[in-house]
Amino acid sequence: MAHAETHDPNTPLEYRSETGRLNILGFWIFLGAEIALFATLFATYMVLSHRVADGPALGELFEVESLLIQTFLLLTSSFTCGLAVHEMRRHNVKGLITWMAITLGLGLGFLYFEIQEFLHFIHEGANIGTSAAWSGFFVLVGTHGAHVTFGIFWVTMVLIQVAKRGLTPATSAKVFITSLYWHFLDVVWIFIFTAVYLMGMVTHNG
Amino acid sequence: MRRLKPFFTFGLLMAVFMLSGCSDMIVLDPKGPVGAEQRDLIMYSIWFMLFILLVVYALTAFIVYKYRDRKNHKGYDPDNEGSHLLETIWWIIPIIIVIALSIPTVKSIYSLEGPPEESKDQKPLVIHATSVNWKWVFSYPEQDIETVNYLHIPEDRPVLFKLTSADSMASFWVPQLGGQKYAMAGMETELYLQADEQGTYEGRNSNFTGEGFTNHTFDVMAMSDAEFEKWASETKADAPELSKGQYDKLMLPGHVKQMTFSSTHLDWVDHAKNPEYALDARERLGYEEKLPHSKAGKEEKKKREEEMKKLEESESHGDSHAH
Amino acid sequence: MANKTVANEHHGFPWKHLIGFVLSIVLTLFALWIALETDLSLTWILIIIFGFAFLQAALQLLMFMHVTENSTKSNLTSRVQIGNILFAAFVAIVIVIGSVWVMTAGHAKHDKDQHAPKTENHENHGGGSEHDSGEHGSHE
Amino acid sequence: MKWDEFFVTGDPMIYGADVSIVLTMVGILFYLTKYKKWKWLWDEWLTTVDHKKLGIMYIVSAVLMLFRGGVDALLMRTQLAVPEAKFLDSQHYNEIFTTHGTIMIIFMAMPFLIGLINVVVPLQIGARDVAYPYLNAVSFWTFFIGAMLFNISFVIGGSPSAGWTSYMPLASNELSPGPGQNYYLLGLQIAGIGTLLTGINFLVTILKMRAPGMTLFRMPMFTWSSLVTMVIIIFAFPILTVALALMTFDRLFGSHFFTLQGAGMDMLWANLFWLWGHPEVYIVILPAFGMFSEIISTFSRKTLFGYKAMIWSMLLIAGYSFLVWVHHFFTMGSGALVNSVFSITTMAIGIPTGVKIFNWLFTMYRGKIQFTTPMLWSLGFIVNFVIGGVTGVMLAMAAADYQYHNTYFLVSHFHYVLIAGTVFACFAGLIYWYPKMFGYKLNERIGKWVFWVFTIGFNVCFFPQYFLGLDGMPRRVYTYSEESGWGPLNMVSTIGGFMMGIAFLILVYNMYYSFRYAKRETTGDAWDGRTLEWSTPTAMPPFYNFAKIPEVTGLDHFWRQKQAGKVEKLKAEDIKPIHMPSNSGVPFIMASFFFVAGFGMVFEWMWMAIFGIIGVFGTLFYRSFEYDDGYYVSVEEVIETEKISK
Repeated sequence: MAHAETHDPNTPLEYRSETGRLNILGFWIFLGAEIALFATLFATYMVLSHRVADGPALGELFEVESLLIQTFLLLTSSFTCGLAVHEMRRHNVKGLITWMAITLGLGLGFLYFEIQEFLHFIHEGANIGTSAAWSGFFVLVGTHGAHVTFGIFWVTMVLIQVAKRGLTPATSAKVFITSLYWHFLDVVWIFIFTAVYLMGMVTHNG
Repeated sequence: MRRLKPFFTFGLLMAVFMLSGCSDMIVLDPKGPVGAEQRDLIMYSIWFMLFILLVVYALTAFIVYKYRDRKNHKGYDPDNEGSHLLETIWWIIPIIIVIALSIPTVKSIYSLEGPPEESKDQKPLVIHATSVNWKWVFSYPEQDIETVNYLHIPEDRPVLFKLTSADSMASFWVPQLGGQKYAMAGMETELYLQADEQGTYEGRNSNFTGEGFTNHTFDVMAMSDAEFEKWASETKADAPELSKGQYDKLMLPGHVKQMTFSSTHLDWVDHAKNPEYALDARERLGYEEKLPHSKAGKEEKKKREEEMKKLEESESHGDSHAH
Repeated sequence: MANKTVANEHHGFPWKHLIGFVLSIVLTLFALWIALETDLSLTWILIIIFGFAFLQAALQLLMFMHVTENSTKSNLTSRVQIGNILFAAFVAIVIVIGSVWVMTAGHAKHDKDQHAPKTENHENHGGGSEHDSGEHGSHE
Repeated sequence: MKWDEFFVTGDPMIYGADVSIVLTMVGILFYLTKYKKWKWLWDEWLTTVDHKKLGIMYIVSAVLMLFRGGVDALLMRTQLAVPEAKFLDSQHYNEIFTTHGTIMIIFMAMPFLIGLINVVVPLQIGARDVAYPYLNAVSFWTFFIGAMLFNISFVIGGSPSAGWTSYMPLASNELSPGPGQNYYLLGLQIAGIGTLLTGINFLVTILKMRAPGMTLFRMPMFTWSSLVTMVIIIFAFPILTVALALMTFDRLFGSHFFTLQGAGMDMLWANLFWLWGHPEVYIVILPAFGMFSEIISTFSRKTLFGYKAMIWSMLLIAGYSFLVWVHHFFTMGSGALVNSVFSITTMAIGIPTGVKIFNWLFTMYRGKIQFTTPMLWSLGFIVNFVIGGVTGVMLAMAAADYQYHNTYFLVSHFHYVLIAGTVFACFAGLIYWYPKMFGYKLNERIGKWVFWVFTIGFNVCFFPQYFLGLDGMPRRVYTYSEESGWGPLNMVSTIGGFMMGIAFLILVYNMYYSFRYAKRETTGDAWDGRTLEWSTPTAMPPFYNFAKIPEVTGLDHFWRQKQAGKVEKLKAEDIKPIHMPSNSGVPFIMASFFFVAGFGMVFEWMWMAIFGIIGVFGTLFYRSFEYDDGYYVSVEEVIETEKISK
């Protein structure tokens, strides 16, 4: 609920309305719930990761090259997303939209390589129904991918609103929240990178 | 307070009833060292609990009676917010109680993982207990015999049950011999039990497994060592051999009467290692679970029951060899 | 109201972001190198790479996500944000480590030798091969 | 799919239900049309974002679900009254205990408490609404739709029958085919979304919307308990979301998380289920603790004893609640170390709970105790809940638990905790805050009848079950033999069950009686209360709650003002325009799409599921583009509503 408020001119726009402040705090708490959600998926994956039945072992199919491409795309997109918010706080709409568009492009690139990788695994005889381990893999990594997909749609929607309405307390709060979401996906990916790919390759080779 | 009186009286009566009725309840009337250890732990904890109840009820009765709203009310102190001394007391006392309960609990947990103390030097009899909806298959690998829905054990000797399941998660429980443990497909859990008295004890699956769960039971007959050996060798000599075809039919959901065989299914399948066996067997027999309330489901159930009857007949006619 | 320092930072060059980005790249590559190119024991590798992962997560939270930022004069917001993330981390660790511990303790001995597939698994299936063969697409 | 698979057939009871459902629907439609109530229904209820109205809708749904779950319970008790009864067959019995458990926990206890939280908490903290009124409506409608989806299962497609815990592989496609189990998965999933949103909403509301001066350590205990509950919800519900999703994948998309095939692990389901399930127990008990704190303090006319200890013990319980889940499956053979650790953590959770009991007792000490019905329920809670508590400690002792597990001992224990704790609290809270919601009290004389019949019935029903458990009676059996010797105690138990049923009917009669005859409240302070919700001048607070946001100077602010004779009168010049959120039909429409999606998934009609999901996202995007900043209530309107002279 918006109240007439006076503000330090340095206060970022997204914090200037009561709604903006509440929504940002609420989203942080939502991210806490997301952490519990992904933790459960990680737990499932870790418990099941050696239960491959007659299918291939996980580490057997992982490839460093594709992994690195995906990781760099996502890490860079998190960086550019941060720059977008930086530009927003300088009230530079054009900078915001440019950096966000680059972020989206990198996100799409990430998705492309992830889908390629999934197709490769399926081609090699590993799909969601192959074994408990692969079920765990596809649902964990797939849930992250689905989050990225949703994020791309969401960021696009918000950018349209920014383009239409300019930077207002309402739109900037939305941009800020989507940026939190995007960075969070990067955090999740770091753990997927470590717990799924690195561990899978280490235990398979070792 | 007068209004609350019947309430407390009722509670007290219940407590008395609880104490006097103890020995009639089978969990508190164990016939072996495992059950006895658990009974002792239960009784130990019950005394603590009755003490706690007594303290809380006495305090409640006193306070509610004394400070009820009445004319010329005394001792009213609306701003009494707390007392560090009192609060410290009721933080510490529960902590002491928890410690007092934890020590014997942990001791028992560890001791129940192995054979009972008193018969540690004896070699335990190994029995594989396999649950399949809704029957129990018992394999004696040393004696090379197999029974369904009943088992014989020697008294005064520890029995090591290796539990597993062909389908639903079941729980193997013989209350008078001791506590239960889960039997799960693709897993093997171990449970030591021992009977110190001869007799027949009821055992059952206590974890819900669907439609036939209620009758998912078996009998345990404890007998002297000599009688047991005699039974085992006679069974080995006289009982029909278990065929794969028969065993597959056992994998269908349903009940059968008690059965006996002179060989075990462990020769070709261990469900702890192959959790898919039962489903494959059902598929081979062309059986598929249908919606229980649909016409197809009811027909399927009838078909299964007939199959079970045939299986029971085949065992008694001994035509299993023909397979 | 956010304090001045937070807002002022955003008028200059985004050093914070750049440092965060470079560090995250370095940490990633280093984790990869530790995992694939060194001869450390599995335990050490796991400790190091997970240490790096948590470090990187902290980087994202501090450098990119402004987790310590206050939207009002009281410190409540940033405390809630940080407390929320810390409690989430506690729950996450309980869920992951707890599940793995509970699901393997007491079951590890019979669990490993049947589902780690390949040779052992074929023994298991060997006995029932009469019925079993051809049921599963074998991979080798 | 054949017709006999779509509609449940063959059972006269089901046909009876079919007929009564159709008649009720026709009756409602007829009433709405004849009395031209459609617009009223839409404007006042379906599109409302007012926390008080949403709260009332939660409570009404919960009472309906209590009726449904209660009928299930009585059917079970009837079947078990005598040995070898033929009243229900096994399948039917299994469906009934499954729906009983699920409905009572997810669709009765939680919404009842969340309903009371909705009504009371914003008022207690001096706020005009919650932080996200729109989201609050989404929460309610997703809960409601989830509940409806689950409930239609018994006439369409068949009810789930794998127990409310739905252990795998029993709940898998191979052993429980068909829509029944899917209803469970989808109904809970959709309702769970609402619960998670409620968690976030109320956490932020309590943290950020408090009246000036109300620091965290000046908040009423019910608000505190709600805050802690919301924290548990936020971190526990995602676990359920994932567990349900994984089982849904197993059933619909051929994955192998918990299945017999593909090296799936059935134990993992139990692990994930209880990782959520144990915190869930505290989600339904902590608000109850909060309510009893308020009620005992109010009717002892005394400050709560050990306010800070009460808060710290709740925080401790919240942390602990994530560390004890394994006690639900001590018998799965995880080894001595695991069992020992979880035995001790579980017993330790009894310590803060015990502390709370003593603090309640000493709140009454040196008080002036009035035996109103809410207070009777609270005293009944202390006396009965302790029995549930101590048997809980007994169950925590893993070595002994091997004998209690899966028996009626356990059944009795959790009913002592959940009925004497949660249900007593729901009744106590409902009666206590009834005048806040409807402007009049429930009749006290009839209310006392309800209390005594229910409490005695409750003990008659469940106390014998401890002994049945120790006599080896497992839970979930649909019948038992004559020789088992369980007959007499089961008969006693059934009699107790029906007494509880009668008490419920008297309660409903009381609602009707009080609606007709109760004296209407003239002030907002029906019970001489202590906290801000009683400070509104009118019996039922206006939609904006407070014309002027109060300034709080301490704990029990309103009570202290009254004691000092300094209750502020609202003056016309203090009134400023009030900003309020606008109503919205989107939450209701979004929930309807959820229903379509859920129903499609249940029957595996993917076209329908996809249509529903697209609809859900459509409403999300629609909302994203909607810039509705609400509206202002004019000073004149406020003055009119508050009936103050200029």
